[in-house]
Amino acid sequence: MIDKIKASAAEALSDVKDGATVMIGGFGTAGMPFTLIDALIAQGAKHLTVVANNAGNGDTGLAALLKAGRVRKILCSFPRQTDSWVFDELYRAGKIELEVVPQGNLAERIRAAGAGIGAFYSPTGYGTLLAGNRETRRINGRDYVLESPIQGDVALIRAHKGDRWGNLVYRKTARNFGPVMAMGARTTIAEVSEVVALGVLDPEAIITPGIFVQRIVKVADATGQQPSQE
Amino acid sequence: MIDKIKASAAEALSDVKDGATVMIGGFGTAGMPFTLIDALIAQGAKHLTVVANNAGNGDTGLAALLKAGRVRKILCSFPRQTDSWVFDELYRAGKIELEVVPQGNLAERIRAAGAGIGAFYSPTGYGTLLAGNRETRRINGRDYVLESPIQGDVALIRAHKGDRWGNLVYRKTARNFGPVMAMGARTTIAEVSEVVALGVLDPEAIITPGIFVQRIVKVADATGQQPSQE
Amino acid sequence: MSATLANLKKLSRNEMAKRVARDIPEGAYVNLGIGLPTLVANFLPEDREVFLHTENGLLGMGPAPKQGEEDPDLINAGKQPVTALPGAAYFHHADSFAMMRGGHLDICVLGAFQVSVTGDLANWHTGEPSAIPAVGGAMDLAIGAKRTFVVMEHLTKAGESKIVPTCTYPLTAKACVARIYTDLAVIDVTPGGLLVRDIVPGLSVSELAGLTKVALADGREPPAGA
Amino acid sequence: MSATLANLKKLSRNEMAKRVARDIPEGAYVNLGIGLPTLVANFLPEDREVFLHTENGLLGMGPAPKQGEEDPDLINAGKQPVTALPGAAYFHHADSFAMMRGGHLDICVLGAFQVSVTGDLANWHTGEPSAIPAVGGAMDLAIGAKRTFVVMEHLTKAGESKIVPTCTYPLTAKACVARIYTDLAVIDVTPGGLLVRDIVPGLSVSELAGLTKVALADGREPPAGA
Repeated sequence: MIDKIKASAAEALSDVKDGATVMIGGFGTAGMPFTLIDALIAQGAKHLTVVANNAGNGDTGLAALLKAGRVRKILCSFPRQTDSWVFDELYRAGKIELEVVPQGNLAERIRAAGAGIGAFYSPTGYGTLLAGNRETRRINGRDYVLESPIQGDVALIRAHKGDRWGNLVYRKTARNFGPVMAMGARTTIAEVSEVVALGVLDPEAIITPGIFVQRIVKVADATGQQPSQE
Repeated sequence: MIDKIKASAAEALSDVKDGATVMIGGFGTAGMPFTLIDALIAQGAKHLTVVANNAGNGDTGLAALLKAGRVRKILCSFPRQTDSWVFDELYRAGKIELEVVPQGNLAERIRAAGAGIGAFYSPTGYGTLLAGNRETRRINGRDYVLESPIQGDVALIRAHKGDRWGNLVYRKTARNFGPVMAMGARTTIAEVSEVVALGVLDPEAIITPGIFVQRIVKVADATGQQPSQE
Repeated sequence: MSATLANLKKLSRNEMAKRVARDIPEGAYVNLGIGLPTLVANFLPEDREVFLHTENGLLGMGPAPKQGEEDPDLINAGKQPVTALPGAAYFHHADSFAMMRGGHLDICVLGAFQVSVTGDLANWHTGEPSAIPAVGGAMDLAIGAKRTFVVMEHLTKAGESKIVPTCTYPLTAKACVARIYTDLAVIDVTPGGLLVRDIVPGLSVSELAGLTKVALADGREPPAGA
Repeated sequence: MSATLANLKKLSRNEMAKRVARDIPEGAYVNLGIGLPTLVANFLPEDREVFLHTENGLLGMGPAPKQGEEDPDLINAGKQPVTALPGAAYFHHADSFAMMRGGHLDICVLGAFQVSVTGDLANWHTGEPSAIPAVGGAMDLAIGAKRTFVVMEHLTKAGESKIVPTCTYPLTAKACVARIYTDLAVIDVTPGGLLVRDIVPGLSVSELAGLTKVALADGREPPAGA
């Protein structure tokens, strides 16, 4: 019998390697997998490359991982926030490498890795600093930049409910990067508020089919997490 | 008040132009929008380019559109079926142009049009007849073919339920090409078995958000449609 | 003879937002960015159905929740709590940005540091070496919507025009802006140059051009009966 | 002295399917194509959880429905009525092919006209000028799964080997086949050439090589105690 539900976050994270590329879901704190990040800090993997939308809020979650000095480089769309002081300090001290990726390119590049696309021409960022030295191409009168997939070794995401086959549903705008990161990483680990029996999730309404999810950890509900402001 | 529900299929289809590219949902007969196709035949638009997975089954639906002589060219992945006699005869008589597209490229090319991707490198079809004269590229040791978006003028799809904002849910494997065609066409027209009040569809379970749907037509339930065999 | 800036009645932020709202028709799919543009939502008439999109995965966004009813899982792109209207739908980031990049939004309203006479937009980075760059969805929004509106003060605090011959700040996107709403005027970016569509009372188009230091043509409708 | 083809006990279609099923481990994500490969599902032990994917948008596909319980909206890639197991999920075509093309399936089992010694696959088109080409999802399946298995008769009706130095039929994909199951043998495609893993009783590897007309190495495990 296949059971992707792990007894603890520590068990689920045990094999994350130094130097791994770790995708971390969430938009600000909505959808951020706090429990899994804490377990990653405890696990000790270092020299990580993190892929996330933001660069941490306050002192918990992703910010705590950064503060612990485990992250060599971060790819994200919006590092600078009113409460991103941990990142800001590391960045100004030259202790972390930053690659700013337009949010749509970030999502689509992660999806491309998951969907087996070798590269794609994106309209976003053409003629800007963020296009860097990438190839450009004019197609039917519009200019595009060639973008490459971003493949994760591990994705840490937060969902609402999951079952032992790895099927997931999310909650409101906490869905954000979860489904594409689940596609784009070799090992996807989801924390969920509720584990349900097989067949309870409506097959018409499953957002992430279990094929994209390798491990699930049940966590306490994230009530009391306050949204942060940009 | 925005109300995308049209009184009849005839009204919904009234502005389809000669020479239009018409996407038609369905995998075999599952998800095929029979009522909309009948209305298209009655409407009279000709010299159409049709984008669909198959090339019609039996004598109804897409097969009837082909038989009426309205289709100049068809892009599909699997024209030849045991009951595709209408297409077979037109093809052998040189009366219809055929572009065979691998099914995954078909879906992804339609999505690309809907997502604003200029072109993408696909692993499928490399080194085969279907790669034609397309550009190829080796990326990280794997070979890819450059594929272009397929943009529809009109998409005709079948869904299960819809509301006046155009939100749709589908039924089982009749979902197939509906969601990507809704994204990839300028005007998407959906036939549904049931129109529900706004807010009845679970916002977590809407498969096609209304932004991708311009018109909805309520039709009689498609009970009695038998699946065809390949 | 000429109006001086000091005694001009500039539009307030709310008045600017209200002016933008006037141009958003029923049924439009609209993204209101973050900051000043989000005020536009407050001035859409209740009987006009407009679909608000937020790039973090919601179409059919409603107003801010009542105090105490905030849900940390239901936020907008500025990470402020919002609500979802009946008929709303949630989706993931790739689908959300497909809506934007695929040209499905009718209008996107953005703030700006600078807009050039050809509609280039600079709104993500001051270019200062000490600034931490952060782009979010700005570049995707700028190129994606059928029409991109900019709403901003006409002049910087130092009195320099934010409408410029060429942007000196790093670009967000080239030739993407369709219309500019400022506290002094509404200006269309057209292939023939900038066209003033509306202007605050007491200011002439030539005076505005003097302040703006770029060529501006008068594109106002003649008053009825003129 | 040598076994003749006539008195060899070739595997039946069901026996071939059963042999493939033996190699599909619990927890595998598997696509069984159309035709002969779909028989494999009938030989997966009931206590072994294997996830069947059908490219028209279903993961967790179950067996054929009882007579009278067919649902025309619930079919497999061969357009035959199927069922969905508890835990199944429906999805659209782009997501379904992302599963395939993105390397998320462990195993895909396909029929074939020809397989080359380097694992090239030809299974979609006879190349005859009068044939109407139709590829469906074959090219996506062939390149997508972590391992592509082919199941086919070893010889054509005319007695020619379907394992060939170079495919003469139009290719489905290059160098994609990992293992070949025929009615005579199980053969791995390796960088060092074809390796026979299993063979029907009464047939030697050298006799099989003679029938096949390509080099075959003996890759069978030595019998226990040998």
